[in-house]
Amino acid sequence: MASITFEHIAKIYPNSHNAIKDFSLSIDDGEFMVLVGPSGCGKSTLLRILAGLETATSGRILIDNEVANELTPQTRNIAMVFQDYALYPNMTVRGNLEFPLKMRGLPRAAIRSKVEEIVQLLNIEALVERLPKELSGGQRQRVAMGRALVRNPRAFLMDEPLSNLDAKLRTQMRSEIGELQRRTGATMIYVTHDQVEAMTLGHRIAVIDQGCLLQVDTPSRLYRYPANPFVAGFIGNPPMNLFNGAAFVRNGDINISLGSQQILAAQVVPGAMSITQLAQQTTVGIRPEALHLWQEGDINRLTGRVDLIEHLGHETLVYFTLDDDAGAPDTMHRAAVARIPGNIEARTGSTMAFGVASAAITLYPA
Amino acid sequence: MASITFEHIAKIYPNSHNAIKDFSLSIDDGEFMVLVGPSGCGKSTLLRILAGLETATSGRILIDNEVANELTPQTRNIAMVFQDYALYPNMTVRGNLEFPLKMRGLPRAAIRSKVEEIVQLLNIEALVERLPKELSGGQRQRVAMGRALVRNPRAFLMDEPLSNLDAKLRTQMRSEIGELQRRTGATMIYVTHDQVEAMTLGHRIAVIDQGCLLQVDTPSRLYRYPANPFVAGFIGNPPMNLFNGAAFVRNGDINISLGSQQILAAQVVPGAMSITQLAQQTTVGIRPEALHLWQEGDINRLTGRVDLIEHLGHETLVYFTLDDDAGAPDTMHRAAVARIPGNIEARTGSTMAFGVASAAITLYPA
Amino acid sequence: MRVSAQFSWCKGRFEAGFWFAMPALLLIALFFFVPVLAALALSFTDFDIYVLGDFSTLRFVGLSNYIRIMHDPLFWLALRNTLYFVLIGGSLSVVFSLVVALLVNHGLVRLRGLFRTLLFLPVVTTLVAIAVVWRYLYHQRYGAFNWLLEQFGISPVDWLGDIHWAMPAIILMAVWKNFGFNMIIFIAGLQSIPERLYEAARLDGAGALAQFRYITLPLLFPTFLFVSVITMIGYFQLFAEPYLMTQGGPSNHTLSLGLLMFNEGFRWWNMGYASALAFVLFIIILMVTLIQARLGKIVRTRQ
Amino acid sequence: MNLKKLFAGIAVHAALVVVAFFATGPLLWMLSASLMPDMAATRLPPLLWPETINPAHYRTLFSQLNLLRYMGNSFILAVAVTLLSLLFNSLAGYAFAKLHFAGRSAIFRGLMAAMVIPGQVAMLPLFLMLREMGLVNTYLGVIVPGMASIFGIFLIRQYARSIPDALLDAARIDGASEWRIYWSLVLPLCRPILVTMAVFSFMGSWNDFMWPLIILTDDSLYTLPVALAGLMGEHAQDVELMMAGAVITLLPVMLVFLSLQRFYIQGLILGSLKG
Amino acid sequence: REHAEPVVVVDFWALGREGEVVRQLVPEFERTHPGIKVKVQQIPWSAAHEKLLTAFAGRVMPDVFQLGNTWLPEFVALKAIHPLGEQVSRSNDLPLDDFFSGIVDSNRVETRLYGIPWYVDTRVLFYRKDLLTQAGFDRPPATWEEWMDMMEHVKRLDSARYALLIPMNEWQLPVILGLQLGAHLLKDNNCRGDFESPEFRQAFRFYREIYRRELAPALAESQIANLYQEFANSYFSMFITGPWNIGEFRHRLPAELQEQWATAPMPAPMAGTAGLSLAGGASLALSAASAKKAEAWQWIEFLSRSEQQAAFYRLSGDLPVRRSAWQDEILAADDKAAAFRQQLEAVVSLPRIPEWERIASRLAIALERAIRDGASDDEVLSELDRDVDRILEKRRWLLEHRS
Ligand SMILES: Nc1ncnc2c1ncn2[C@@H]1O[C@H](COP(=O)(O)OP(=O)(O)OP(=O)(O)O)[C@@H](O)[C@H]1O
Ligand SMILES: Nc1ncnc2c1ncn2[C@@H]1O[C@H](COP(=O)(O)OP(=O)(O)OP(=O)(O)O)[C@@H](O)[C@H]1O
Ligand SMILES: [Mg+2]
Ligand SMILES: [Mg+2]
Repeated sequence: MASITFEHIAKIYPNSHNAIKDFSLSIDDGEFMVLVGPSGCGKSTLLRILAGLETATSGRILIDNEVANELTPQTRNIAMVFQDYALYPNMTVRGNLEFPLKMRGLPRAAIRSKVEEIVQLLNIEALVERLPKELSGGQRQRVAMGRALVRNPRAFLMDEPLSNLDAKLRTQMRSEIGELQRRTGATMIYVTHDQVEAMTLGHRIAVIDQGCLLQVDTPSRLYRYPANPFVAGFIGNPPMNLFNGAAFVRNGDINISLGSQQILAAQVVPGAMSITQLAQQTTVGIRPEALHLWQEGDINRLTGRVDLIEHLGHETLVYFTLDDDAGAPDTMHRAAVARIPGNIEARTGSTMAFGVASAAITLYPA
Repeated sequence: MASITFEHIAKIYPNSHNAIKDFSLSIDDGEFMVLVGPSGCGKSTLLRILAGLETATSGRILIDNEVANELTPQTRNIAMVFQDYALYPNMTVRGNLEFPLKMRGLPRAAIRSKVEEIVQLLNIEALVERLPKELSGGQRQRVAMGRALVRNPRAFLMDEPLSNLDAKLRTQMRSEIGELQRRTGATMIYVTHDQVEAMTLGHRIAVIDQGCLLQVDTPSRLYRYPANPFVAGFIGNPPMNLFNGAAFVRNGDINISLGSQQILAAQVVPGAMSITQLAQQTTVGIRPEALHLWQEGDINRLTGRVDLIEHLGHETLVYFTLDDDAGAPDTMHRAAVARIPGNIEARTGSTMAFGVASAAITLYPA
Repeated sequence: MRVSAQFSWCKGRFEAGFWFAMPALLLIALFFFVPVLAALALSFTDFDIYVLGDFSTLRFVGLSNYIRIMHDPLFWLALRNTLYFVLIGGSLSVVFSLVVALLVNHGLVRLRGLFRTLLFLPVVTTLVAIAVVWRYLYHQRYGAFNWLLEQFGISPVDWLGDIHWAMPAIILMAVWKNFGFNMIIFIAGLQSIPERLYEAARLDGAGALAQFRYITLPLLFPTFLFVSVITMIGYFQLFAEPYLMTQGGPSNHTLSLGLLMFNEGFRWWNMGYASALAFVLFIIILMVTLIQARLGKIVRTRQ
Repeated sequence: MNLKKLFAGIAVHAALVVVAFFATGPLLWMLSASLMPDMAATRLPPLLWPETINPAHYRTLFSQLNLLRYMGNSFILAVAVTLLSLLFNSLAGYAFAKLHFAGRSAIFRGLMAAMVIPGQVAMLPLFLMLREMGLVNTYLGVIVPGMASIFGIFLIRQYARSIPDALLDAARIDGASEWRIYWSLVLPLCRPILVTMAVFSFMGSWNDFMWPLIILTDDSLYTLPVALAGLMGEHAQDVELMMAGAVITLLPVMLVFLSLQRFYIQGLILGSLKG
Repeated sequence: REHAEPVVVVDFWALGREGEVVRQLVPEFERTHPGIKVKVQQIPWSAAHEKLLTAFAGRVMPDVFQLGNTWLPEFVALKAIHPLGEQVSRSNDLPLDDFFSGIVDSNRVETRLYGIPWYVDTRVLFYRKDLLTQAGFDRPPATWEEWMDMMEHVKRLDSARYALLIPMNEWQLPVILGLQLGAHLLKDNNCRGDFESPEFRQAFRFYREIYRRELAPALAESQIANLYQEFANSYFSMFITGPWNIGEFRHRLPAELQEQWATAPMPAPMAGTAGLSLAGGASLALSAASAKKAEAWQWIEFLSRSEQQAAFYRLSGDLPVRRSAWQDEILAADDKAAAFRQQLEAVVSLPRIPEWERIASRLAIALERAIRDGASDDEVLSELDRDVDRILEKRRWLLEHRS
C-alpha cells in the first residue's frame, strides 16, 4: 500500500475541454478517500490519470513520494474497479482472477494459491468456473473486487462500483467494501454519487466541482461545516436549504433577516465566514433536519406556506415557502424543506411554524 | 376516468412460468394506486394485461364494471407510460403528442388545440419541434406523460417511469406527477421500486410477491401495520428489524423473549395477529426508528454489540447484534439496525442499550 | 521537455494503433490504391496489344479515350443496359428482400430460422455453377420457366435470346442470387426496432397498417438507405452474370459496363480504353451514391 | 380475433413457402438433374425427378477431370485468404475502433470513400504489377489482393466499437500489453463478427472466378469454378454432367455455410447496422 | 541409371479436347526422344484467347502452344512467336508441299512462317439424307440457288422445324459467303474495312434471306442445348460445321440415323465456281520466350509427322494437314470425311492481322443487329466499316510510323 499525492494536476482534453484545474490532494497510506461531485466534474478523469490511462497536462502524480507521471498503467501497479466491472466476458471467474497475475508473469503455483485465497476471502468458491454473464450483479461486483485484490496493488481505485446495483444489494456491498478496507488496510480512492456511501465509507471526502477541489474533510465535519454553499447544497439529502438574506451584528448577536422574518444566529460557522466579513447580502444555510415544529420557548421562528407533504414512514418531508409580508423579490430563494421525524399531518396551503436552533445556521458571503 | 377491477387474474407464460396467481384488486375511479414488489414479481405483467398487451390466462378484467378481457389495446383506451418512454424516435415532440389523436381520427383543429393545451400544461412549449433524441431525460419523461395525457384515457399506467432519471430530476418529476394526478383526478396505476415514490405518491400501495397480492393499504397504514414479515421487510429503508422470539401473555401484557432479553409489547397490531394466536415461536418486528438510545424510564431495554456505525449527517445508523447470554442458536436473527437522529459516536464492538416503545412492536406468527 | 516526456506512454498506444492498422493499410494501398492510380494513368494512354509487344508504341493520348467513350455506341448501349439493371433490378431486389424480410419477421412465423437459412442459400452459391442451372431453366424448349408458362397456356419465351427478355432474365437471376443478403440486413433493421414502440402505438390506437406506416417504415429508413446504396454499388458493377449467361448478347442487350470493360481490357487488351471506361463507371457510381445520400438526408429531415 | 390470427398465420406461411421454393428450387433441380442419365434432362415434357439415381456423372467428373485436385486448390486458397484476411482486417478494424493514432479518422474516411471504387478498375494494373512481382501463376497471386479489404475492416470496426473501453483499460491496468489485449480479449469478443467474416471470405474466395482465371495459368493450380467454366466450354452439351459439376462446386461452400449459419447470420445482424 | 541424364521438360498448351487427346501421343515421343519430357496442359476453348494473352502479359508462356490460326497474327504482333522458316528448311521430315496450301498460307504473316499447321478445320455442310429425300432431292446442293430451293422444300415438310442451323452470332458463314464471291473484307493494306463492297453486300443479303424466310432459327450459340438430339429430332436438317462433329455425330446420334446423315462441300455461288470455305484449324507455335527451343521444335516436328497426324486423327477425329496422312486406311475409307478432303483443296484464309478477332466480334454484333433488330443492310454494314476503321487506327499509325 502506498500514499498518493496529486500536485497541481491539470488536464486539458484534446477537444480543449479543461477537465481538471490545478488539483492538489494528498492521500495517506491506508486511507479511504471518497471523491464526490456533480456529473462531469472530473472524478473519473482524476482516477484515470492516477491509473495511467490518461496523461496529466501538467502537474505531478506521486505514488509513495515517487513521481509516477511517466509510468505506464502496466507498471504502476494500481488496481481499479470500474463502474460496470469490466469483467472479461470471455473468461471464467477464475480466468478473470488469474489474468492480472498471469500478466505479471507469476509462476502457476503462486497464481493458483493466490486466487484460491481471494476466492475464499470473497466467498465465491461456487462461482469460479462460471462466465461473467452467468453471475448476478452483486456476484460480478465481488469478482471485480477480487480481480483488483488478487495482486496486492499499491492502491485501489473504484469508480462508482455500486451504481448498477439495486438498493438492497447496494447496502450489502457497501458494508462489504468498508469491511474489506478495514481488514486489508488498503489505500482506497472511491468515486460515488451516493450520499450514503460517501458519508459511511470515507475516512475523508473530497468535494470536486468543475475540476477544482472545493473541500476535503471527514464526513461529519464536512456535513456540519461545509465550506461554501456548493458543498452545503451537495452534501445531505434533501440538501441544505439556502436563502438569500441580510445579516448584521447587533448586541453581539448576529441578526438575520429573511424577507420580512428575522432570526438570530449564534455564531459564524468555522471555515465559512468570519464575523468581520458579515455583509448585508448573505447566503443563509439551514439543514432540513435543523427545522423542527415550532414549540414555545424556541428562539427562532420561521413561518411558511406548506406546498407538499411527503410521508416517508419514519419521517415526513414538509416542502414550504417562507412567508414574506414585504413581498421580497423573486430572486430570494424562499422554497425550503423541513425533515420532521415521525408522521405529521398538515394540509397543503396551510401555514406552519418551524423552530431552528441558532447554532444550526450557517452563513456564507452571497 | 374509470374504475378498474382485477378479478382472480392468473397469467401463465408460454414457458409455463406462472407470473400471476389469482390476483384480485379493485381500483377506484380517480385513485392513485402504486404497485410495489421485488423484481420479477409480476408488476409489469399486470399492467400489460390491463392494457391488453398480454392476455390473462384466467380471470376477468373489469373497466368501469365492464369485462374488458376481449378488447384489443386499441379499443381499451388506456394510456401507458413505459419505463423507457417509448417515444417515437422518428417524430418530433408534436408528432408524438399528435399521434394518439390522429389514430383516433380526430379532426385536425381538435388535435391542434388539444396538443396546445397539453404542451402548456407540461411546460414544453420550447420543445415541440425537437426530436426525442434532442431531449434530456426529464424532458422525454414529460413528453411521454403528455402523450398519455393528451387523449383522456380511462386510466394511466406507469411502469417505473422515473427509474432512468438521476436523483435530482427524479425528485422533481415525482412531485410533478403527484401534482398532475391531483389536478386531473385521473385513475393511475404506478409501478415503482422506489420507496419514496411509493410512499409519497400513492393513495394506496399494493405489495406483490411472486404474483400474489400480499397487502393493499394506504402508505401510512402499510408502514405502520404491515400484514406480514414480507411487507414489513419490504417497506422502509433500512427495513424493519425482524427477530425470532417467543411470546406469551402474562398479566394482560404480552411478554416477548428475544434470546435472553425480555421486552413487553403493548398490544397485538391489527391485521398482523390476534392475541389468541400467540404462540411460543413468533417473529418480532421493530422498525429501526422505533429504537432510541435507552434512557431512564423506558419500559423496554435491548442491549447489543455495535457492529458498524454509519453517519448520514442528519442521522446515524447503528448496526448491532443483540446480546444473548444464553447463546441462542444462529437461526435466530440477531442482527439489527437502529436509526438515531443526529450524530452519535460509539465505538465498534462496544455495547449499547436501546429503548423501544411497547406500542412499536409488531408480532407475526413465525 | 516535460510535455514530450508525458506523452511517452500515450505514444505507446499511438504506436500500437499505428502498427495494428499498418499491415492492412499497406496491403490495401499496394494492391488497391496503387493499381487504381495506375489505371487512372493508363486511361490517358493508348495502351493496347501492340504496346504489350513493344513498349515504344505507347502513346499519350490525353482525354481521347474519354472522348471516344462518349462517341462509342457500345458504351451508351452498355450504360443503358447497366442503368436498366440497376434501376429495375436494384429496386426489385431491394423491395423484394424487404417484403421477404417482413414475412420472415412476422410475429406468427414458426421455424423462422429454417426459412431464414433457406432463403439465404442462394447468396452462398457459386455464380459459375448457378449460371449453368439458370441457363438451363431459361431454355426455350426444356427450361422450367417455359414449362410453367405452358401450364398457363402462354407460349414459350426465348428468355436469353430475346432482346426484350434477356435483361429481365438476368435481373430475375440476380434477384434470386442476392435477395437473401439484403433480407438479412432488413431483418436486422426490423429487429432493432424496439417492440415497445409497437406496444405504445397499439395503446395509442394504431392498427397494423398504421403501425407499419408510422413505425416500421420510418425507422427502417436508414437500413433501407444502406441496403439501397450497397445494392446500387454492387449492381453497377454487373459483370459475371451476363459474362456467364449471355456473353452480353443478344445483340448486346445484356452488355454491361463491367462486361464491356472486361472485353476491352482482357479480351482485346485495350487497357487504356478499358481503364478510361472504369473511371467513367467510377464517376457514375460516385455521383449516384452522392445523390442517394442527399436524398436520404432530405427524407430523413422531412420525417 | 383468433380466427383472424389463424388465417393471417396461414397466409404468411404460404407466402414464405412460395418464396422458399423460389430460393431453393433451382438448387434442388440442379441436384436432381445431376443424377439423371444422359439426355434425360432434355426431354419433353421435362422430368422433375430422375427415374433412377445415376451417379455416373460424378464418377466421370472425378475420374476424368482431376476434380479432387481443383477442390484441394480451392480449399487451400479459400482457407489461406480467410485466415490472412481475418488477421489483417481484425487488427486494422480494432485499431480504427479503439486505438488512437495520427490521422485515424482521416484515413478511415478515405477508406469509406474508396468503397465506391469498382474493383474492376484495379484489375488490369494489378495484374501487371503482380507480373512484375513474379506472382502471376502462383497461389500467392490469388491470395494477395484478398488479404485485406475495406469492407472487412469496416465490419469489424463497427462491431469492435461495442467493446467497452473499460474492458481494455482494465486489461491495461492488469498489466497486459497491447498485443496481448488484442489477442486474449478483442479476438474472443469479436467472435460473432469474425465468424461472419470468415464465411464471407471463404465464400468470396471459393466462388471467385474472374481473378483466379486471369492470374492462374497452370491448370494444376486451377480452382473449382475455373475448372467448371472450362468444363462448361467443352461439355456444354452434357447438361447432366454440367449439373453434377455445379453440385460439386456448390457443395463444399454450402456445407461451410450451413454448419456456421447460426453464427454467421447473427454476426451479420449484429454487425451490419451499427453505424 | 536414367536419372543420370538431364531431362528437359517441354511445356505444351493444347486447347479443348485436343488437350485431352494429345496426351496419348506423349509416351511415344518420350520413348523416341530420351531426355525430353512433355507436359501437356489443357486450356478450355472458351477462355483460350484471354488465357494466352494473359500468359504472355504475365510472362508465363509455355514452350509450345496450340493456337487457332486466326490468332496467329496477333501473337506475331506481340512478338510472342518464334518464326519457324529456318527450322522447316533444315528439317528433312517437313515437306511443305505435302500440306494443304491454303492452310499453310494462313500461318504466314508477311511471308514468314510462324506456325506449323496441326490439324485442319474447315466448314462443310452436314445434312440429313432422309429429310432431303423426303423433300425430293437426292444429292446435296451445289449452288446457292439450289441450296435455297432445297431449304424451302425442307421447311415445307413441317413448318415447326427448320432447314438449317447456324448459330446467329457466328460470323463464319457470311464471311465464307463473302469470300466465295471474292470479297476482300478489308482494304488499303488491311487498314480499313471493306464490308460495304458489292461482293460482301451480296453475300450478306443471301445470308439474311435464310433468316427472313425462317429457314434457320434465330438462335445464339449458347441457346442450343442439345444439338445432336435436335438433329436427330429433325428439328433441322442441315448444319454447317467443322470436322470435330463427325465424331460427335457418330457417337451421339442413334444407330438408326447413322446411315441417314452425310457431309458435302460448301455450295458455290454459281455453277462452275469453287465453293470456297475457310482455312481454319489449329497450328503449333514455338514461344519466342522459350529457353528450350531445340527440344520444343522436336515436339512440333514429331506431331507433324505423317504417321502422328494419322494417329492423332484416329484419337481425336481432327483432320490431318498433310495429304499423305489422308492415305491412312481409316480416313480414306471414311465417307463422311471425304467432303472435307475435297473442301480442303478450296480454302482461303482470313485477313492476317492481329485485329481480326475484334473485327470478327464486331461482325457478329452486326449480324445480330441485322437479324434480330432488323436493321437495314446499309446501316449495319456502314456502321461495321466505321467500327473496323476505328479498330485499325493504331495499325495505320504503326505502318506510317515505320515507313
Ligand atoms: N476523452 C475525453 N475527451 C474530451 N472530454 C472528455 C473526455 N473524457 C471526459 N471528458 C470531459 O471531461 C469532463 C470530466 O469528465 P469525467 O469523466 O472525469 O467526469 P466525472 O466526474 O467522472 O462524471 P460522472 O460522474 O458523470 O462520471 C466532462 O465534462 C467530460 O465531458
Ligand atoms: N414474455 C414472457 N415470457 C415468459 N416469462 C415472462 C415473460 N415476461 C415476463 N416473464 C416472467 O414473468 C415474471 C414477472 O415478470 P414482470 O415483467 O411482470 O416482472 P416485474 O414485476 O415487472 O419485474 P421488474 O420489477 O423487474 O420489472 C418474471 O419472472 C419474468 O421472468
Ligand atoms: Mg465518471
Ligand atoms: Mg417490470
